[in-house]
Amino acid sequence: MADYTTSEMMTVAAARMLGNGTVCFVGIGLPSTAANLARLTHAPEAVLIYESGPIGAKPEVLPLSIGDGDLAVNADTVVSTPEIFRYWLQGGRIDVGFLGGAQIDRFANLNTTVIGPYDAPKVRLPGAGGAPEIAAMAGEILIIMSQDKRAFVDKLDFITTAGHLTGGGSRQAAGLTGKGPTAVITDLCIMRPDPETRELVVTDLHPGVTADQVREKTGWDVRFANDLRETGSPSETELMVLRDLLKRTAEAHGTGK
Amino acid sequence: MADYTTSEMMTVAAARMLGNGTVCFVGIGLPSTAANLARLTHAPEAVLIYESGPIGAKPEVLPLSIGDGDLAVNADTVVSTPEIFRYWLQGGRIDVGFLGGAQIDRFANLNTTVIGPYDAPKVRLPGAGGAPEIAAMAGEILIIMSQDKRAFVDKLDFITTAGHLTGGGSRQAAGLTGKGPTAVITDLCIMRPDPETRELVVTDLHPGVTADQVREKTGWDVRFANDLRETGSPSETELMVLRDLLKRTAEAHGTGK
Amino acid sequence: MAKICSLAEAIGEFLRDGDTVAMEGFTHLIPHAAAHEVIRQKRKDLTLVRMTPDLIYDQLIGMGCARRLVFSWGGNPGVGSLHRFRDAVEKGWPHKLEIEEHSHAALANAYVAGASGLPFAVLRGYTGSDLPKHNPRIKFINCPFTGEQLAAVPSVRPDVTVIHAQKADRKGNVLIWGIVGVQKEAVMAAKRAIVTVEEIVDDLEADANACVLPYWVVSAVAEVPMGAHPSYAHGYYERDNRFYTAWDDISRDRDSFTKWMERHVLATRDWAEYRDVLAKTGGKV
Amino acid sequence: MAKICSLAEAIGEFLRDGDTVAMEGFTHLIPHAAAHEVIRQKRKDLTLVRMTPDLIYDQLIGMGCARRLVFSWGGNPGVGSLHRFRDAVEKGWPHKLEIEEHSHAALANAYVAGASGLPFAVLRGYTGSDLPKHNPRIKFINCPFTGEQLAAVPSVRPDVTVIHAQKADRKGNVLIWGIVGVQKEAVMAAKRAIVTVEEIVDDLEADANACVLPYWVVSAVAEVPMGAHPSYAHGYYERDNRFYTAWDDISRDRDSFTKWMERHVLATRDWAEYRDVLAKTGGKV
Repeated sequence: MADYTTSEMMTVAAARMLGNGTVCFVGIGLPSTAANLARLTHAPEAVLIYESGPIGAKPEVLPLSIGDGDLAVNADTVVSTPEIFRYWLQGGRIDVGFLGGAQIDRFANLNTTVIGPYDAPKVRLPGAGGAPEIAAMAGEILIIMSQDKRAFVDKLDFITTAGHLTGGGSRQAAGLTGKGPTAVITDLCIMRPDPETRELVVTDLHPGVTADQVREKTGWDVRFANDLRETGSPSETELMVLRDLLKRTAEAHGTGK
Repeated sequence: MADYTTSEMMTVAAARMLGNGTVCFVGIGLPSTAANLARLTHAPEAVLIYESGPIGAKPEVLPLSIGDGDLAVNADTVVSTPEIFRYWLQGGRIDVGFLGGAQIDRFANLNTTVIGPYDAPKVRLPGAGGAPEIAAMAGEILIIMSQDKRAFVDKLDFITTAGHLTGGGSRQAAGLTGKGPTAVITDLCIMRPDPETRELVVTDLHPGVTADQVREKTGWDVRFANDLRETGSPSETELMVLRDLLKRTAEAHGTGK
Repeated sequence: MAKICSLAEAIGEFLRDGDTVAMEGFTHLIPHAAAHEVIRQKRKDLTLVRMTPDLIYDQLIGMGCARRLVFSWGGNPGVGSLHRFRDAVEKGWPHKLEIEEHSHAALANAYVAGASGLPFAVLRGYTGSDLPKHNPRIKFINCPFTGEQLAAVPSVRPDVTVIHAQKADRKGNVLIWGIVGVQKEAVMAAKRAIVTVEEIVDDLEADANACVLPYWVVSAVAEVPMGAHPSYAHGYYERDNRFYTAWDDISRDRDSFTKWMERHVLATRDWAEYRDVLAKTGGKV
Repeated sequence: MAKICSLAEAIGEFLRDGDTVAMEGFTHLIPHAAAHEVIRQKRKDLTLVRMTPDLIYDQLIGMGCARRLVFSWGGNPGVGSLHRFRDAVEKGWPHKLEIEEHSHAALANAYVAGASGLPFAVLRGYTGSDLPKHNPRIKFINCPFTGEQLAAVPSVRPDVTVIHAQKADRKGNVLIWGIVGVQKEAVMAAKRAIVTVEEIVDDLEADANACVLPYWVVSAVAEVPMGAHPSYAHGYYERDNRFYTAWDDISRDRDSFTKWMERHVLATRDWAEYRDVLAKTGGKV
């Protein structure tokens, strides 16, 4: 079996979640890498939508930013940004929203706004972007984030994007229609919301990762499923396609690596 | 001087009202004939917008319907119908709205909905189309209609499109922003609203038309301006261009004449 | 997810009795062939939505398919009245027709709201008009920031939208160009969408920002050449103005209308046969 | 009505101290040259509106042109933080910056409402988010038909919108293609519009349904080749990703930022000279 990094494992595990033919609203960065890996492996008919306007994007290399020209070139069509948010996202046409985030809590709420008080921030983060409405309106949400105690926190300073809010039926009660986050894919494991409490529970450990390692990197007292599974390690094809994609990308963007 | 019909006089008089460079929202039928005559004579830079989507339409022949292909061919651009009503009309980009109508009253309110009660109509007319919002949102409104007692009525059975409502400051009080109707051009005369009462007053009689003829064809006790003028008769150029346009149109549409 | 099939199959599978149906096309690309198929399959109790219910809805109304009409301008463009529409509204023939009447601006905005997944549309509209007195589905609201009064109408959300377009590719991606009207909004607002096209091609050859409807928002695509006649398809054929004029005579009288529909629509198998019959009769009853 | 002139004249005439200014372009076609000219002409007290205030607004904020920022995502895409934006928000350098913060969906809808002449936009948004707690310009309203709760935000109505486009013709009609973002809405929402273009041509050769802004909604057009750099212009040049990365270093420190801006922007006469200096310095301070 091939050697691979934890980051590769994360991307491959996330990519596998995307079904063929799925219409996916793709965030930039890790979500975009995973979504394109899916498209180039098991999900050739996945439809990738970026908030800048491309529908059915088929980039040759990964976009560095959400509106790279390569996203438009092979797309089925390119519409305006307002149309993306109005007719396509809010219109209920998206199956899966694929998001990243700076911080997440046990109910998969996301913070991308501030560390510290809003009016006197310790760290000012970029802000909401498309996330609040993607998380609200897409059929379901997949979140991909590297695991770290400063990222997986007990309490968010700011909820930018609602996941399962305070758990239980609170998401539905707030009037949010989509299923919300159905999985969080990290470099260590996969977490899924408990069917009742909606608290994130570790359901899959990546090969070689221990429960203690996950605990160390999680800011709350994280729970594990009774039938804890091991993630299948990346296949040679998955790794080859991913590495190829990243290599092409670095060459095209002149960003080295 | 050339011979001409009252209908030609009406079209020419209406066309003259359209300034060069004016952005004009054009209704089908008489308004479209007049607007295109203006474009082909003194107002080559008039921008004609049709509710079906063409912006800067330059039709070779007159459209029979509001969405004829010829409107799109030479237009500066063609947008969607919702965009026309949202960004261009409601967005405040229209200088002049050019309308026709089935019935008009002394305050230039228009009825294109029903004769008789709404729920048990004697005659069911086509309805509003774009008129209510054109009349509300365009900078000013020109109305072109053949004069007749059944069309120029004392009281409308139904106000489809607000002109000056009950006169005086009632239009402004209702929250309507544009100036409303500034002229009604008929086959007999030109009427304009009195600056105070906003009641239509005959300001210009077409050559050879008497005040009595106008009275006979008006369903209310129509007033005449103190400084009643005579409309300049159609020039040879105006007639030639108009006749040419109508001839080309009849040939192209195969609608004879 | 677009099924490439015959028009009869598309209507059979995706357009049902009692549906709210939008058939759109603003002079251009009016889906006449599809409407004939609805008549042939004897659909009933339909709520028909259309900004300009011209000949296409005159036929559906006269044949008794419609229970309710949502519209903003009902005439025979450039010709005059819609006699079947008027007969239904004025005299209740062939049966009573409920109407919900709007302005173009309101109905266009209602489609946009439907496409946008919103329950209502906001517009500057209807001020001073009598329409709100007769249509309870026009309300007025105030801007929460400025207090200004604005009109509100419920969004249009058809069970099925039917349009005609120039081209589709073999996956069912659809290209519309020229006067695009409100078709994209009508499709995006609907649960299901049926598209007839002039031709199915290997490659749409569409501009990056062209009006393309991806295959996964379309339920069925049927190739129906000349399927918009007497409306037109930009790049394919022109509007048949003579037919619009002829319709005035055909439709004026209940009997002649019924005979015409029987001979041309009910007695024909499909659009191709209709076109043959039409060529023979020259549109005469 | 579009004036064809130099960029300096366009900014000089149409963009004033205290204006609300939208500079749009979503990764693509960001009007960097125009922003430099605003800095050169030392505009101040601006309210800057932009969905993604990246390098272009980092420069304006760092140079003290902005009093207020309306935005929905402020980062250096693919690289990290905007250091000048953060310094202004976190430490008030060079002076305090008021912020009005939205989500992309809300701000995109606010532009649409502005373009549509409406005072506010309605969307399904912000549910469960803390943003409404900190932004009084986010409210909630109820649908007058269904009672559903929806978010409302005031429309964006800039005094002037600035965009970069691929082409204009000699009358000032503008063509944008590829990723068109929110530019049309930003122009239609504004009182005045300044457009820089890669080239002025005899004929736009635009598709019927292309994104064209007619000359009479544009105040000024200035030909500025490479005017979007380090952003890109589809069909002309690609995104300069190295510059975005380099900006992280240039802008991290107040001193190095100020020196860079002085050398590259304040000490140069125009965009052409800036491009020459940039080629010489290789972007180094």
